[in-house]
Amino acid sequence: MNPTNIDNLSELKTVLEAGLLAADGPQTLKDLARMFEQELSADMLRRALEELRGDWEGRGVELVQVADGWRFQTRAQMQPYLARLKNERPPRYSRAVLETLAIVAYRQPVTRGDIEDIRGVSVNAQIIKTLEDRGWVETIGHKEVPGRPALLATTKKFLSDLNLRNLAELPPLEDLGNMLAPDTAATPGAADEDPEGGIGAAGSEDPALPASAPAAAGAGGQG
Amino acid sequence: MNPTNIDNLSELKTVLEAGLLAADGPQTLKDLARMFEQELSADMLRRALEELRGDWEGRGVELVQVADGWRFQTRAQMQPYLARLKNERPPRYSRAVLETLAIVAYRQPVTRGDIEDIRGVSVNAQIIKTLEDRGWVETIGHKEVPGRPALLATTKKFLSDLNLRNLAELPPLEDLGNMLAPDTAATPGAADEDPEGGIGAAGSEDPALPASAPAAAGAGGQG
Amino acid sequence: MSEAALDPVQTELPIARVRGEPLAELPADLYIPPDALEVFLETFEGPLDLLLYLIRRHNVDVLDIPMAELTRQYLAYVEAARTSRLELAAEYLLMAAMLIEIKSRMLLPRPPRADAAEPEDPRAELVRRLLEYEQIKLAAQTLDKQPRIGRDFEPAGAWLGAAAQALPEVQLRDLADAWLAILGRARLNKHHRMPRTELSVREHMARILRLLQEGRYLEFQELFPSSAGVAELVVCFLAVLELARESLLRVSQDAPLAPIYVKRHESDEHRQPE
Repeated sequence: MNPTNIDNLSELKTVLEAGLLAADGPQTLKDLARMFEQELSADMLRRALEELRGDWEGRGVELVQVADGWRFQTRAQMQPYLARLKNERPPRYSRAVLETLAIVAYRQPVTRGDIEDIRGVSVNAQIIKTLEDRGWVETIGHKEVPGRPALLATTKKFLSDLNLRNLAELPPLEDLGNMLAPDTAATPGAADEDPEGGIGAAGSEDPALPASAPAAAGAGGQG
Repeated sequence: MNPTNIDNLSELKTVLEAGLLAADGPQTLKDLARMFEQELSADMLRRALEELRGDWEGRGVELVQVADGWRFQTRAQMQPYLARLKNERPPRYSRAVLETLAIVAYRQPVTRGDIEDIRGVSVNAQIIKTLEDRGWVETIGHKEVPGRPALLATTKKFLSDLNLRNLAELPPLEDLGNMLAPDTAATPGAADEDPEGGIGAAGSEDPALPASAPAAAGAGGQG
Repeated sequence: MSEAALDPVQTELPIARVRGEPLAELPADLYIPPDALEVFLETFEGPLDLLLYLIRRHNVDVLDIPMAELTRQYLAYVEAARTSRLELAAEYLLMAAMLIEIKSRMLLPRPPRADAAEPEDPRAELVRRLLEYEQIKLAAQTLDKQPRIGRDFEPAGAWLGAAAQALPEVQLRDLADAWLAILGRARLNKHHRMPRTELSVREHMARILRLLQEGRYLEFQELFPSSAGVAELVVCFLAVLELARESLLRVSQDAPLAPIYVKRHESDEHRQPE
């Protein structure tokens, strides 16, 4: 009896699972087939992988197919835990990114021009790309004005990532307006310890602006 | 609702599983506890880990506890498959390297001179470097004799890489009694040499012997 | 402990007898050509290893080694290596000297010890070293059989998911702060008016634009979620009006009471509703 011969689907899945978990990167069907002495059709392997994927549903790790093959990877929901395990302080978005996001969220659909009008500074394309790459902002059409600028809106993923059912659950503007004492804007913000920091820092083109976030202790990503 | 709070055991297991699979090496209970915002007792974590270990029974991968913590690893039965998946062959160590490793493991801390005494040959610096590069042996101090030779000991990684939790789990040293030629006991000619107390006490006089080899014959030494 | 009693002849029949002397002491290995001898000697980790081989080969009691015989055999190897001009580590020669010394001490009466205990056996130290070495030699073999990472098992792990490149976290608080910052600046600059539209209206505006992607026409009613309550219907209607006001939407009706069609306001209006 050959040790690398496989008799049934469940055995096949066991080996595939071990192989994928032991491998360093994504494995193609061809890579995976190499594990077995007997010839296994790509169909057979694919079926086993699909079943395996199903077996892992609801876990913190999932089997995914990426461009260069199959691999196990942690689910996005595990990220907060994993970040704490790795003891990394989560990076923070620059103020420019956060403000752009806030404008898209509260004023959607908006064009880049609208965002620039509201922020009073030009908006780096990188900022919008950062938000698009994150899957939080998308183009939902174009405004029929010269240049046909893209109309930006927030996505469902944005809502679910922020634990919201709908946009109405965003902190209401009225309240925010009331919270804003007339002179707050001139107060140097406490929450601005890293104006340049974070991933989207490319867009912090307004370093000269007075930080105006009201005290808002410990805003954002705690460690 | 805090995203890194855990409500039940099954959720806890899901996170532990993802954390252990995402981690780079074995994780201690302390490492794992860091993932959660709330305080989780070591007992609670251990219980979850034990359950998780049970969940993985019969799979190609198992959850094990080694010297530096818990980790997932493939079962031995998977190795024929994995060997075909892997491109590189694992290194094979020469007898010189293995004997040097055994001396460091069983007699630590030792100097290079001690190793030479036991093996009866000079020890090539490359041999020790091979073990150091593998992360199995390290210098933990210097002996206060002329030349202040380095004192070598095995690392936690050595134990973990050999699937051990501590030095006491090293395979016990061969009982010296077994090393006698089978017919010796009956040989009248051997009578005037007491096998219990005599010259055969080699090796057993080392109180620091980690694995406490079933205290080889007569620790009486050559007194 | 007579040397005779422990002569290898006891356990191994002599190959031949030369002038009445058994010829068992020269191992067959010695008659192999020099390059083979080199290979043979290379298999030993040193003099202790070679001695152990000789002892174990003849099934001799380590605790009562026949020194004369062992020394003779050992020297035969060393000599064979020397005449073959094989490079032999200095340790082999040192061991040869030690063996000869022990052998000669065995021939002398042992001096009585002060404490009247057994006189020290001249072989004691050699035996101690042999046994210690053999113990380590066996331990090395056992260690080599111990399951080893990368050879007998692999660490199992998963890729850190896409999200695992430590993406910045954003809390609602951050958004609120960002918005407040904007508002604050707007007030400071005075020249900005922040139009206030219900957020839910904005949400419907985005939703309707999505519905109308790719130049699609929809009947007016289709813009309203079927499950919507009165309040939501009103909000949705406001969204349509707001979109029309902002020229993002084109609402058309061919005749009174005919179906109302809605389309995104785009320049390519050649497509007609059915």
